[in-house]
Amino acid sequence: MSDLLAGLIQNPGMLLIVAGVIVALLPGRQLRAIAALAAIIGCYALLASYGTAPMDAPVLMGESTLFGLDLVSIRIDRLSVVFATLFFIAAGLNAIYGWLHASRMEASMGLIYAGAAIGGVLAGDLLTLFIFWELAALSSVFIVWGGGTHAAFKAGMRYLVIQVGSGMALMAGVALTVAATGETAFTAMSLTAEDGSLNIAALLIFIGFGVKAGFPLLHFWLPDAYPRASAVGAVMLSAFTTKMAIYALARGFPGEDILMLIGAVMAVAFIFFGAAASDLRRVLAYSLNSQLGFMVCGIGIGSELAINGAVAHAFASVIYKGMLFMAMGAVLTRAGTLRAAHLSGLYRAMPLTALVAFIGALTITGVPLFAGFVTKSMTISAAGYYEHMLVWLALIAATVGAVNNIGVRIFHDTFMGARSDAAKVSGDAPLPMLIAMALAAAICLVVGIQPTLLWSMLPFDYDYAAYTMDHLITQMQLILFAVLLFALARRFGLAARPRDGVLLDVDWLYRVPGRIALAGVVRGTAAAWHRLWWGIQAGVARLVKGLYDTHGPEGALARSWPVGFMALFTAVVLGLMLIVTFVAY
Amino acid sequence: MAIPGLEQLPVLPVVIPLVAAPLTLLMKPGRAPWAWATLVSWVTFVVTLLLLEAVWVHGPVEYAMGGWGAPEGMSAPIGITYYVDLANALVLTLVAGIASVVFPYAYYSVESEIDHRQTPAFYTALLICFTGLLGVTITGDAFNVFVFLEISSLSTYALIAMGARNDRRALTASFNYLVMGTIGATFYVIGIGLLYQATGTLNMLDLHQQLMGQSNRMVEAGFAFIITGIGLKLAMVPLHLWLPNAYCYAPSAISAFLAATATKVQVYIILRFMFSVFGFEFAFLEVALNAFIVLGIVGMFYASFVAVFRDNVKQMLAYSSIAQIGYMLLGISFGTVDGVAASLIHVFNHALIKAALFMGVGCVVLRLGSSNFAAFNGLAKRMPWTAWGLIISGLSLVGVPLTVGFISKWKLMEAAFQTQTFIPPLLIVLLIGASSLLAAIYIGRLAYAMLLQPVPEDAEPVKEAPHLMRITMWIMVLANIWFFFQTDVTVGVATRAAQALLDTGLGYGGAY
Amino acid sequence: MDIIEFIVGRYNYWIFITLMMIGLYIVISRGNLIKTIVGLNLFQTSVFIFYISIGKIVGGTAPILVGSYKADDSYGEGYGDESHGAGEQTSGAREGLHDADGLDIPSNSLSAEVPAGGAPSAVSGSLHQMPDTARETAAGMASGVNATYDSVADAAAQGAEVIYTNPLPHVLILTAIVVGVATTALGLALAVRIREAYGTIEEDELEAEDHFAEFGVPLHPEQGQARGGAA
Amino acid sequence: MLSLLSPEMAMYISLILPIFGLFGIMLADKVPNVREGVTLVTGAIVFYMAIIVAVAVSGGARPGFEVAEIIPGLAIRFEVEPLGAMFGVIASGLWIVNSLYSIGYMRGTHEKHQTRFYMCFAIAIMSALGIAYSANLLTFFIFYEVLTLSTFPLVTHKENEAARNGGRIYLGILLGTSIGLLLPAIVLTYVLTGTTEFTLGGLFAGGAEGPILMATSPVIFVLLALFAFGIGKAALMPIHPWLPAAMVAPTPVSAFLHAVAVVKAGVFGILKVVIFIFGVDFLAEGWAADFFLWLAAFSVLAASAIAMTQDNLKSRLAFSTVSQLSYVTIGAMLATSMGVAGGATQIAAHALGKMTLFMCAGAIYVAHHKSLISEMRGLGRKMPFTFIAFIIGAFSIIGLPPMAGSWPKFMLMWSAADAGHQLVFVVLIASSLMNIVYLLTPMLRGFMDPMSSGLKFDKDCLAEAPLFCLVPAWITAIGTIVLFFYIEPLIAFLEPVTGAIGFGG
Repeated sequence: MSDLLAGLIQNPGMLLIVAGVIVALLPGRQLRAIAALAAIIGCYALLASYGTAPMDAPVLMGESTLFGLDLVSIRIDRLSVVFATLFFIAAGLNAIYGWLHASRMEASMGLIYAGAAIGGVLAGDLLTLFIFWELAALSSVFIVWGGGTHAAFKAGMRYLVIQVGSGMALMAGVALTVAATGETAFTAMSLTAEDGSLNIAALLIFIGFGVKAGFPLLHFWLPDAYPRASAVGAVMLSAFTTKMAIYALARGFPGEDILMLIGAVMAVAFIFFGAAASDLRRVLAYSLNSQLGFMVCGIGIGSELAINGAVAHAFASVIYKGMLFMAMGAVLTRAGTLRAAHLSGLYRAMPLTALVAFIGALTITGVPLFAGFVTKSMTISAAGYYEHMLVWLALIAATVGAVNNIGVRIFHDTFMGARSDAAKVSGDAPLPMLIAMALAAAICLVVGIQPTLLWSMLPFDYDYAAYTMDHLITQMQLILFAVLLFALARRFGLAARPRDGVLLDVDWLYRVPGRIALAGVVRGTAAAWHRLWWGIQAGVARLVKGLYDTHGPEGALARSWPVGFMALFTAVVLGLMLIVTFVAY
Repeated sequence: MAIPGLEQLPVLPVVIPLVAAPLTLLMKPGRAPWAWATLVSWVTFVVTLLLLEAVWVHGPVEYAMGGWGAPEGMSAPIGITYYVDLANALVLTLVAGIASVVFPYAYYSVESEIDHRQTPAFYTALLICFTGLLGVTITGDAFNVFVFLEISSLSTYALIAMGARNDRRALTASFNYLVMGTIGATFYVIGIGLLYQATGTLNMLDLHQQLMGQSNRMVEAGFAFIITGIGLKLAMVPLHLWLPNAYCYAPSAISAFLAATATKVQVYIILRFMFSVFGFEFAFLEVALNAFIVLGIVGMFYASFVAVFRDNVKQMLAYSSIAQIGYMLLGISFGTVDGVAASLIHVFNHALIKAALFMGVGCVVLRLGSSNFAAFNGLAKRMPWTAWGLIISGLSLVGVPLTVGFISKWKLMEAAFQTQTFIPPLLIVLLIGASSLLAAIYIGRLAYAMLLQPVPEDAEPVKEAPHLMRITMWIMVLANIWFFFQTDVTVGVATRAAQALLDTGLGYGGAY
Repeated sequence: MDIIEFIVGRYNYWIFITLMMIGLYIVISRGNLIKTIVGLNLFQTSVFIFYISIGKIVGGTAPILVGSYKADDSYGEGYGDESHGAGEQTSGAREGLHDADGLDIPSNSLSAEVPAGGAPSAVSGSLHQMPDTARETAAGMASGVNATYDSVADAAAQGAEVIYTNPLPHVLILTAIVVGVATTALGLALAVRIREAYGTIEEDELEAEDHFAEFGVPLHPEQGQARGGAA
Repeated sequence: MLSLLSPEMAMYISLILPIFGLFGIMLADKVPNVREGVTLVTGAIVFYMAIIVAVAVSGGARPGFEVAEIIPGLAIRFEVEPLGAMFGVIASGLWIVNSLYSIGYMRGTHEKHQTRFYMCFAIAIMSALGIAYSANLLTFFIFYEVLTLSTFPLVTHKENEAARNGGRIYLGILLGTSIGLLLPAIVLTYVLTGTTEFTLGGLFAGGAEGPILMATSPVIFVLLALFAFGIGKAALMPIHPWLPAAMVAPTPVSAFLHAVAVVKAGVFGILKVVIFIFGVDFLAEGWAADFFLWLAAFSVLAASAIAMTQDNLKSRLAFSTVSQLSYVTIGAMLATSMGVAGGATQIAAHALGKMTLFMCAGAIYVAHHKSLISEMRGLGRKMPFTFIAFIIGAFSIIGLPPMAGSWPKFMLMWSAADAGHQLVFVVLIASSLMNIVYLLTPMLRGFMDPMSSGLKFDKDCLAEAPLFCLVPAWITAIGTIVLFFYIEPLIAFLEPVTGAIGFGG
């Protein structure tokens, strides 16, 4: 076994990938689900056996050498372990959720995807990270394609292009780093070099991370692809890619100031897109993107509290966002559509799902006793404590936005009110889905009620009390005010439900002008070449024709001449020779 | 020279076939003249080999005809001298060698192409032609060159005309060749006359001594006449018009023999005159060399283009010969040891190549009665030995490695790179490459027809060519490969020969 | 220099060139094979004349030794100095030629007077101006008698008194005449065979027939049997 | 067993055995099973010999022998170094795979002249090995030409007008560049240095005596130009048209020759010339390589762009090959040890990946006689194994882990960073993204889109290609994954010539 493989295979994520390949070969959905769950539990057991380690004293395992570089397949410290654990939980929930509905490809690729994400967060060096980074892209695109529609296919292509682009940027950055330093260890780096100039290597890596983290302008793949996956697929997608990027940012760029700005923009801007989206999973996707802004902000602030907050929020986000995607998946499974305009009053048919959605809404809006409250307040506190007023404001605004997007749009508009035609469905979500949603909801509640359980897993020991009066009042004021605001707005028709249609985002840039430009360049190049090539061929043909006319059997230069002509010619040549000799002499 | 018993060696290559020729005429038609001619060619070949060896070991050999050498104290010999250095020893060996393979080859081809009763005459003419070619090469006397030139030419006209039984165009071709050849020879004689008038000598080495540092209009005019005359015999573009038809309609064996030897001997004469007789001090030499660059390149391309479009393989090969002469001229035109050596090497190698090719075509003509491309379709299935022989020697013509053609091309390119001319060396090399490519096209056409075209459906089954023809042809084909590996004979001898020629041309070493 | 003398003095060249041109013109312009051969013959003949004329000296005699040896110091020494002397002499003579204006062809004035004074005049410009005539004569005689060098020198010295015509060009041209005859014979024979094979000896007709045989179409359909591109 | 044969003997055998195989194939003309058996046995033995040689080379040996010295300094000589050993193993190993595939393809499509086909293949493999093992430019040139000539009948195999045209372009460009440019380059090398031997560290770099020419001399540029364009098989734009033209050949020919043997011989030649004739460090000193670096970069992008517009799957793959080959040229022209190592790795990785793609394209043709992408919509559902193998191969070409194609990209990027040509990053990234578009789209349409109108299936079951077509494709597809994990041994194997073991190497 090669050194590289021997190193990688110790990574639980890698084992999960292998399990994913095996699962692909198994017959029957149930069997695949059981095998997947078993693999997840087994791999988690392996991870658990590695224990954990403090941030400043990581445990390194699975070492190998490649190109003279030291590769570390596993780094165990609290940051990586918490993300890995989170991903295992998500993978487990996904396996349960998709028990009956995951296709062969989704079951297998979901496992590989989870494995890649777990492998990625455990990776101790940039090259290993790159491998898992790309694997995550590779496996997740199949999940997008699992949507099975032409739209899913095209979105998947776009998704893959941008994801691979992210991986390539990472690779380029790694290559530059390696060439400059000979080091591949994945540690904190800075966008500014020591002499104050821009660190190109770090910038490339930063962009690579940023794509997956959904930085503004680099985010378009997210709301593009997620809504087009299948019910099961979207849940899978929501968990890993972006959180993996959050992990990478937390590891690589903690306290990078620009992240605060980026995070703030993300947190706020995507609220509006979410509000305008008509597909409910699209709403969720934008909301997810907005929530990522919280985490990015936290990482940008860079204090121990802020990092903890970002990680904790990532944890909560995976669970509740997954839960909301599950709920929407259930609706999709039953109702066959997620067009906001067509759905309302679903609670009658799907009460349990409605409950889950409600819990999700409570969590994301940060209602006390739910996970969102404790995790969000950490980041907001960190921002406040350090007087990042702008960030603080943005985060507050994002919370308000979440009230509208999730509380109003996802929960209220979909489940409450008059029952639409599309909402006349046969029953509540299937049992495995319900179980998965219930488990997620339970986690949200447990974390919300007993946050110290999560605290103990966070990277830094920081004594943070979520349930202070200050936090409670601030948060409740915010939520109630926001609900009131939206209620009034709705009453006066200021916030109408979005109609069906394409929501134009940055993706417009590449969908329309970009596509036209690219197609122009491609077609232009190809046409130029073809014209040149035909030109060459035609030129050669003409040349041959011309040569044939002169040199062919009947050509003047090749036919047989009468002897008189030959003699004349000889005489002329002689004359020329004589003239030349006489002149030259 | 101090080889006991071999004092008469230089004269033997001329005397043996010359004496043998009339005897041939007395023989009964059939095998006897052929066997006799073959025997003579073999003996001559052995003699030339000995001569080559002697020259290689002992340096240039001089032989005064009838003992009329240079009187003591005088530089010039009185009578005709045979002067053999490495350059002409190489050509001599080549001519005799080719003859010793082509003569045996000729039997079946001649039987089928020539009236049975005429065979003694045919072999007589062949031997006379052989004599003439050897004589031209060996003699050190400028006028004697003319005599031998005409001996070989006259017999050649006759030999070509004998192809008339197959195709009456042989007659017109021969007639045209006769007129042109005579004009060429006459030009040459005029040139010699002018030189004689200017120097009072006909001995080439002595001419060189007399001409050293001298240039006047008489000499210049002589030079012009000689170069034009030899150029005509050489088929130097644009004086090549007679050659294609002559080679095409001649009997196959004659095509093979002439293509491999006649023009090669002329190249030697040009070399001899330019470097050994006129020399570098001759003011016009450089102009001529520059002209040769242009003529060589033009010939390389022009004739190759024509060859590409020819539908008759013999004509194609004839034009190819003209193109190949371009290479030789190019080598000469560099005026360097490497260049002249490359030229001599190509003289040798191209003789092997063209002999093999024409012999192969001869086999096809014997069996299929035509040398048109159509006859070659699917030949690899019908006559595999012939076809593969043609392909290998064709590749050699292109200059594919593992064949002698590659050595020629290599040395020529090497020489070009080392030469400063008014055309940049790289350009010359690229042009050589490009013209090789044209050779690749016409040979490729032939190979494609033989290998990949289907046999015509209405074609009658044919046998392979007789063993004798196949074996002799394959001797040539294998020589094409052998001399790739064994370059001592070509590169070694040619380089030394070129060195000697140029030393003479520069006015030191060499001569006496 | 008087232009008339220039022209008249080289009349042998003019004859030679004119004949040559006539011959060549016939070859070029006549399509009839026999006429071509006639032209070729003329062409060759002109060369014979050229050769013979360069060897001829007015008043010169056949190179048979006459008279007896007269010691002439300068001349004898000249030859006694072996090739060196000969070389000097030749080069000197050549310079003389070179200085001659006009065509730069050494004047080969057949009409020149034979000056008195023997040896030196043999190399002077006004006499027959083959620079090495004497030497060649000597050589030729030496070969003729197969003599030792001394006797050659003697003979040369003796011969210097008598004006000899250089025999070598004549000898050479005898050979050339033989060649010419052979060529003519062969050419005529070929013409006969061509006539047998084609039924004509007109070149344009031959060409047209060959063309038709090769390409299956007439050479000049619009002109019938007109002559091809030679004109 | 390994010790029974000396590596020299193994070289002899691997160079001569294909000739015997050729006669064996000829004799077994009428018995297809025996004929193909001979091919496979020959292939297996040759492969085994190549491995013996490679093992010896990895042990530090440089087995070699001289056939003849033509002119002083000019010999036909063989000597194996790691790069050549690698190429030898790839070529001979994939020949077996391809022979298996050919059986499926040629019988599946009822091609004519199958004996000639196998015979020409045997010569081609021999010349590929000759190229791999050559010790000097002359020997390289000889086998290069033999390879060109022996593949011509394969290209024109179908013997129709299109095949003849393609063959004409193929032969014209390859022979034209090799005789017209490569030979002068070799001669010039000989004139300058008096030899053509591949010398570690570079012939022009000159070893201890110092360089023969200044590294900045324009002669170096001219020479490099002659080599870069003269080795036409490397398909550097604008001399690439032979490669798409060669696609008229039956697919096994395209798969093996135009994804492995022929084109790899070209880029292998470029690498050899850069490493052994110029010398990596020597080339890095001058400016000559930069032009070709950017030309190769242009080739990468332009060929990708053209590939995007091709509807014929094989010609799309051909342009993709043009693009991918230029990676090797980029690696060579970056003139760093990591660059040449990256180029060498690309040879191996691309060979496996592209061969998979071609074999899948051929499998589709065998099964359904479809060669246009627009006719393959929905076909993936009928032949998922073929399409999945294709996708794996495509992932390798794109450069995604865990397929081998990702490492060369990384190494090239590393090398570009070393050489300070950061713009190469952009090229490589853009190339990857374009690869995604033009390689994956057709295959995914095979799964996603409704069935093309031209496809009719009576029964709702799989309609896969014959096993002989499918298994080889999967062998190479899995090969790409295996190579991903075994890249380190390959790098270490190549280290003696590339000098790249990674950082500080």
